[in-house]
Amino acid sequence: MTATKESVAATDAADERLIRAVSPGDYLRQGWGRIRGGDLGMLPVVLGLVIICAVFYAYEPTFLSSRSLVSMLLYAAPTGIIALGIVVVLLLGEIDLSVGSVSGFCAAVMAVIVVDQGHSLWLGIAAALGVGALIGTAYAVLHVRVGVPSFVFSLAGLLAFEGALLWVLADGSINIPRESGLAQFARNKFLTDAQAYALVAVVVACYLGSRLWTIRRRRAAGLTPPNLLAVLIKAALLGGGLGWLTYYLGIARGWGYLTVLFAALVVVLDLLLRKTRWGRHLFAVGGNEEAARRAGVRVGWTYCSAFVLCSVLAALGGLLAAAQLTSVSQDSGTTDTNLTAIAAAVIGGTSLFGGRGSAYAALLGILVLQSIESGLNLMNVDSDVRYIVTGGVLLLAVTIDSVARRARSSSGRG
Amino acid sequence: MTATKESVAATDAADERLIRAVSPGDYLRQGWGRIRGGDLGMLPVVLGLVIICAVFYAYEPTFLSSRSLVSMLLYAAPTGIIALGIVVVLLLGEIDLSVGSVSGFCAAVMAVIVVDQGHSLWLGIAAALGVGALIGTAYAVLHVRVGVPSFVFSLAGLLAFEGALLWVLADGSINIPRESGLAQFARNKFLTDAQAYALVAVVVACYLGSRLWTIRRRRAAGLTPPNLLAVLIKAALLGGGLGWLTYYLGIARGWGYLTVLFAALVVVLDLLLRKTRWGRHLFAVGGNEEAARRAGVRVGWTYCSAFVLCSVLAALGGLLAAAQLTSVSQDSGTTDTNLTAIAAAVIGGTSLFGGRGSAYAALLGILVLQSIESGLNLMNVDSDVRYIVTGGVLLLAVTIDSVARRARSSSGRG
Amino acid sequence: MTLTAPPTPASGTGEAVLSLAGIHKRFGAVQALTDVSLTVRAGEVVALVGDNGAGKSTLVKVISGVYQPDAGTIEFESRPVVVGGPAGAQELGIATVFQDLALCDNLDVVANLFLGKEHRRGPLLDEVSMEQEAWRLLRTLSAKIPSVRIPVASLSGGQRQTVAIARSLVGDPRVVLLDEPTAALGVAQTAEVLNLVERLRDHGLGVILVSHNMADVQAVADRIVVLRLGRNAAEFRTEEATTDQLVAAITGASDNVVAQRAARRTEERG
Amino acid sequence: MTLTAPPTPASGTGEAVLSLAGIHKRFGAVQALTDVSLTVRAGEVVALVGDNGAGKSTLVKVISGVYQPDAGTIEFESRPVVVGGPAGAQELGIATVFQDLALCDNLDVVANLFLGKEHRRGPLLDEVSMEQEAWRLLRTLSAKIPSVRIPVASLSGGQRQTVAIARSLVGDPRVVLLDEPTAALGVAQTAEVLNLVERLRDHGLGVILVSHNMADVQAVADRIVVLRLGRNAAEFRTEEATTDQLVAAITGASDNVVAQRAARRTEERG
Amino acid sequence: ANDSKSGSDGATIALLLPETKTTRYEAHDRPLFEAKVKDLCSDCKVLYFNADQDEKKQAQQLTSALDQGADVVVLDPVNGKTAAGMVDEAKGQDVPVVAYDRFIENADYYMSFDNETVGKMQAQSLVDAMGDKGNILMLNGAPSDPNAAQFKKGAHSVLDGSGVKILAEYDNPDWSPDNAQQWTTDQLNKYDAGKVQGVYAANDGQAGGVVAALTGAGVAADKLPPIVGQDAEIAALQRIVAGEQTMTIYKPIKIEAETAAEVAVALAKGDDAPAKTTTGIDQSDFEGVASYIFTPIAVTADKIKDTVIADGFYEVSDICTADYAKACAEAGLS
Ligand SMILES: Nc1ncnc2c1ncn2[C@@H]1O[C@H](COP(=O)(O)OP(=O)(O)OP(=O)(O)O)[C@@H](O)[C@H]1O
Ligand SMILES: Nc1ncnc2c1ncn2[C@@H]1O[C@H](COP(=O)(O)OP(=O)(O)OP(=O)(O)O)[C@@H](O)[C@H]1O
Ligand SMILES: O[C@@H]1[C@@H](O)[C@H](O)OC[C@H]1O
Ligand SMILES: [Mg+2]
Ligand SMILES: [Mg+2]
Repeated sequence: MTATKESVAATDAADERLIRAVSPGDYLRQGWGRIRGGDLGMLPVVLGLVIICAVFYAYEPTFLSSRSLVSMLLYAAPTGIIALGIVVVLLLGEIDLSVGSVSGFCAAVMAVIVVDQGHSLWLGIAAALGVGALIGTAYAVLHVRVGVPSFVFSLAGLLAFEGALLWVLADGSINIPRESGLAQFARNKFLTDAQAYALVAVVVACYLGSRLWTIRRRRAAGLTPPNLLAVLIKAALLGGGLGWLTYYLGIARGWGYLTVLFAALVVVLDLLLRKTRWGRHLFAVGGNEEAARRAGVRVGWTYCSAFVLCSVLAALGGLLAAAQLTSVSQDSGTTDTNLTAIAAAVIGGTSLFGGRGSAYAALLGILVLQSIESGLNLMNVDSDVRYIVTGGVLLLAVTIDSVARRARSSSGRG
Repeated sequence: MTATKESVAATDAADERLIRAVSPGDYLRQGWGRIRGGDLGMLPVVLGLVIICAVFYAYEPTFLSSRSLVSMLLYAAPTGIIALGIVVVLLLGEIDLSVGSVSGFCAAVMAVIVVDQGHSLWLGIAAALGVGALIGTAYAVLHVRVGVPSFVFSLAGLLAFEGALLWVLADGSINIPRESGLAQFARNKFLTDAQAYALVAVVVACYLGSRLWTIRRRRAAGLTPPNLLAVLIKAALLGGGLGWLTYYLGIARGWGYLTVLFAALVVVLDLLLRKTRWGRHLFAVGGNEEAARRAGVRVGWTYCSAFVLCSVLAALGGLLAAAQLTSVSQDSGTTDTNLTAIAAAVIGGTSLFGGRGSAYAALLGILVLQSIESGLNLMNVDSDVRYIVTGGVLLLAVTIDSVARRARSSSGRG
Repeated sequence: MTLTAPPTPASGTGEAVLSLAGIHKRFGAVQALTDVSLTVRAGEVVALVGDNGAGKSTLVKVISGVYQPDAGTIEFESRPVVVGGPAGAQELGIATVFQDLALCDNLDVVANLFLGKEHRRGPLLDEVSMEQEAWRLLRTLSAKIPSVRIPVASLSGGQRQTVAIARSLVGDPRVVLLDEPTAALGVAQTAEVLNLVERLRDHGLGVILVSHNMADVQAVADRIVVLRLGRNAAEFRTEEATTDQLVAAITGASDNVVAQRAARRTEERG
Repeated sequence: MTLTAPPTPASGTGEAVLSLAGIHKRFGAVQALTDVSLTVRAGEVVALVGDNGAGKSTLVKVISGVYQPDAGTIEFESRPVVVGGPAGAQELGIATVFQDLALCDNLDVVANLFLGKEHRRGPLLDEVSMEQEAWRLLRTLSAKIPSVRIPVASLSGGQRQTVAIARSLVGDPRVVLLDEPTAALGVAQTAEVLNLVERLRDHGLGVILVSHNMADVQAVADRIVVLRLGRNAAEFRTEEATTDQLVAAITGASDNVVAQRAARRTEERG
Repeated sequence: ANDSKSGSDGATIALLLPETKTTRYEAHDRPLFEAKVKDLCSDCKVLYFNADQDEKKQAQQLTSALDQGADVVVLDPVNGKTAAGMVDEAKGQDVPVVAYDRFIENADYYMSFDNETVGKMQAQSLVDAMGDKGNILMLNGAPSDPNAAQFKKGAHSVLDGSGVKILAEYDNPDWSPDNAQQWTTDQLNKYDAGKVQGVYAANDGQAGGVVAALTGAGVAADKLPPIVGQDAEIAALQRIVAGEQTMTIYKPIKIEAETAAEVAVALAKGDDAPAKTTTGIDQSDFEGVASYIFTPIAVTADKIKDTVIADGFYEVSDICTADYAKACAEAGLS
């Protein structure tokens, strides 16, 4: 049977079992079908976030004030950066329990070099990131050469680097001068309105440009191109959303450099994960290590890069957290930082078993956690209530996602 | 080709590719081959434990004194019991981050009922275990019906039950009377020498009896029976080892009831896991949930039983820890209990990915952790050194296991 | 199941044990099954054939309760049923050998064979009787498995498939679904499985056999149902269909690569 | 690899590209391979046959660097080599289709096809050219895959196998190892794969084909090597061997279940 | 354990401290205590333990100390209220217990700065600095730390009767400075920095977080409202010098540690504890326990020199690093 088709279908749309979308109506219908089928990507978590925000807003409208948003975005950044590293490691099905200690220790190294010993800030930062890289390398060796499970060596690291932090800070906490470049960057630097809108324009232009280019190339290759209208709508939404956010944050202090750095890291990591060979290999090893090895992927290097990236990001996060707080203490990085970073990645939808996750998971997850924390801060409740509500809200945010996933699997996918 | 064999081989030993062991020499040779091939089961971790003990002993001989062993075994028990529950959950490839909070909360419930409200001890214990069971059931519903990942709901539980603990203990800590049955059980009750030796005899007799019975049945069924000599040697070693331990502990206070309870739970859980349908299904679901479901295993119930068991064991561990400490406070169960229990299971060789582990893993793991802690307590060092050394020793203990496993996988198994 | 009692030959004369009508199943953007019907009678072997991706395994999974159909009805022994899940299908008496085998890699052969149907003595598992029975089942299938106490992960492809087939014989099924049971089997094991299928039929069970091997299909099937691109494409009584007709129905064209290849080879050889 | 250039027929006339001698491999208590030898010449198709668990896949994995042999030597183009790992084997020019397929279930068809050999434009992946090439490869194999942008986990058994075969054609191999490549394939796809094997031979590649299908083996192989219980059991030139001889060599007895079944059927029908 | 009671040779003294997150314990308490013991009894052995804020670990450490033959135990409990069980265990083996820094009801001796007094002094300083009017934020210690409750109680006893109003109050898990910073920032988003005329922070770590939050919200460093803390950390003294923090509580640890050493050595030798120590403290009775009570000192910029510096607790150079040189000069520290 070779049914006569009205037009020659693109190579990838030729199979007659495919339910094709042609008209905008088809797209809408397909989108609705996807929502019903539970194929929603990050939508449910976003929904969870929206509900959390709405509830807190109803209770205390300052929760969504420009000022409050600006500071929430600033505070979310350091742990968010650490969570990015965790996403990478989780993609491999591994874990790093030591990111908190590593972040604290590296920050302390920087503080000692810069504040106590009076060396230059750059040297301090380089040393801290270098120590992070070394730690990651050591982990990689333990994992790849010796075969120690990551849970165990990172648990050992959690303890050892907490000890190292105490040792480095033998004389107690160190204040980082508020005028130092790092503290300024993390606390006082904000994009001007012009810069912010220019940045938004660049982002939208890049998005649109790359999509149009894809349309062109796919059409030339005889493959179904993305729908032009959909691309234009998405670009408009992106531009509108970012533009509005810029306006709204601009009422207060605007986009902090720190926030922009975090956002940039998310976007870059997302590109690395989705568009480069390295990212592809990360997913492959996380999905089926043996298959990846047989396909010739250098599995050892993949692990190594992931552990090193995770530790370096942990060090960076630690530096920025210290800069934000303008001090390093024995407490730096230890309290809950691990759990928060891992939780952010998981809440955003990264699997603990490897092979599934994205850079945006870290972003979304940390926003959920940060808004719960800030919301509860504004509500001034007793700590017992605070704990219970935090647990409850967290569960709620993720349950929406789980219910959606459930719908998806009962309709036969994933 | 049907080669003539000297004797008719048992059904399960007929394949000519099998390298058979007949004489004692063969067994030794096979054992040596296994050691070289890295197929050592728990031996490497035991070796790690022995090395740790040897080093601490060299540094401070009181480390292995009878007194010190008796107290180490007592202190290891409550967290060890919690770790048993963790093993069950890990076997399914799930995790429970909330065992610490649950243990503290349940202990507080007991304390409030018994000490504050003056009800009977049994009621308090029943209530605490009941609360544990309820929590487990709630987890199971979230997992099986709603599909929330266990990492997330147990994280929510970790927070919520910490809040609940603070709420129950609104007036601060509660001291448990040292004369109460529970405190007596956990602190002051020890087997008499006669009881202890009788117990050892019973254990050895059960072991020997069941092995001899197996030999008989397998022979009758035409299957290779276990080697009689090997069984006798093992029984002798078991009897000798336990007997000597009983003698040595007897120099101090002997076997504490609490220690015996923990040991009994380990043995019972081991039997449940290896010899019952429930245990078989646990391994099956942990190994391949979909395959188990298709084989008709009631997967939902399996999850449910595991979460309930884990929470009940956490509650029990919490009660015993409180009894041992003769108090419950806001701090109960919160500090590190989760991580210690999970680490014990993992160090003992339980996989975080499900399908591999044993009850003895919890025992071995907690012994490793306890001896590191006790050993470092003897060394009079500052905390920074202590943390670093703890991390290092932990890594060392597990590295031996990993190296052995590596040998195994390079010889083509696992 | 012990198929040693003298058989009561009953080739397809029984009434329908299982019949499906109007089955639809969609996965995301792919319509895997469209309005599919199928009937099996007691003592009948129905072969289900079709190209890769035709929807055979999806149909098997619908019958065995792994997937819920989007639309359509299933009747078992003339009663409409809803197969809620694999456990439900087993209670009805439907045993399945899945194409992906669905074994627990971490368990040994015995544990896999008796999973969900363990022998017990009191509360404890009866390993000895299970092991004995395992060897018996494996011998019936001419399996070449050195030990039943190693994890199935370390078995060869054919050995794994044999274990999956043997498993479907544990218990007392009314209908047996075999999804490409001989794909990985050696010549001897394949012959044993075909023998087995005939024995099952002779004992009055309904058998659905999915296979790409036309010779095997023609050797054991009573009826052949062809699926193409998720639809019923044709149905033959075995005696009536030639291999060429079957291949044409499967590929949807009488001028297909199989025919071309055959023609070329005949040409070459002379 | 684009096999469109006019072929240079060279049936088995080349020198040995790959030769193994005295290979031993033991797994725990099971001796999987004992003193096995094998040689493939350029432009030659060697079929490796044997019963389930005979050691065929183990041998394939030894060649492709997945397992290290306990003893024995491997020569590639007359130089002794140590195949350190799968990456090493690929660098030598050995492409393998594994029996267990070894696909990454979480990645889509395109990603799996080009894993380790991704097309790039600057630092970024060139998805468009990979997708285009993927469709081309799949068409060569008559694959019936609705979309190359779905995770391979959701493909049917035969579709997955087609992906694995297509993958071995990416790059520029000298020797291709196919471990039961047609086990799950439909009739048309099987014919395409057999065509492909012949094209590979005609282009001067060495091919090792593992299969349980004697008809296929006899159709494309130049030489047939039989393993039994982990040892070299027999070797035939294809023209010299009858199916019965092959089966007898595989099962180790001329009075085997296959022969019995054939006899019984002839009797019944005859 | 009881054999060496009679002579001075080989007496063993166990020192159990509660945690490591505060600098004092390992940087000051332990070395001062050990040095004094060495001074008083050259062949006495000190066993040292730190419980990392974990009650259970501390119970094990006590057992361990007794197993090693401690003759006297100096115990700074993680949780004073639940430490009775530990005291009992020691007493069961005839080993006397000195409750150090935190009160235990059944201890043989007790020595400390009174926690409620600390809270009162902090609050009083704050109220004074604010002229008894205005709004404050209140950051207490960890809800799981029983001492935190005592500081809180002391502080409330002053604040509740004063003219200042508490805008919002927070029990900070783990005393974490990060949490302090975030919570304060969130309050500033709610109340506006101008409305906050003072901040009670239970310790210096939190005070640091508060300063970071206020300056982060745009409050100029010289316009910061009065902020109080405790512990006399270097970082806090630097802030005080720079005018960013009003006061901290200095507990002259030297006196505490040396008194403890003196009492412990006496007990280890089988003697009675002195009625008046060589450090000049009289034994008194605190809730039925023989006690030595020290006075905590409120340290403001002008008092740094006479207190922490004079005691040798810190060198001027520790505090007056390059970044604070100017402020130090202005405050008359050099
Ligand atoms: N879980 C799933 N998610 C998405 N698509 C699926 C899923 N299962 C099957 N499909 C699609 O449905 C179609 C039919 O698949 P099915 O496995 O039933 O084929 P089949 O006839 O068994 O083929 P084969 O002979 O290759 O085994 C295929 O195109 C496949 O891609
Ligand atoms: N990783 C392993 N661990 C233990 N035993 C193994 C392992 N791999 C293979 N074996 C054993 O080695 C023998 C040969 O297996 P192999 O997979 O090579 O067989 P095969 O000839 O490919 O069989 P089939 O036709 O079934 O695919 C089998 O008995 C198998 O149980
Ligand atoms: O000084 C206090 C201490 O008493 C408390 O227990 O922990 C926090 C410290 O700042
Ligand atoms: Mg199929
Ligand atoms: Mg094979």
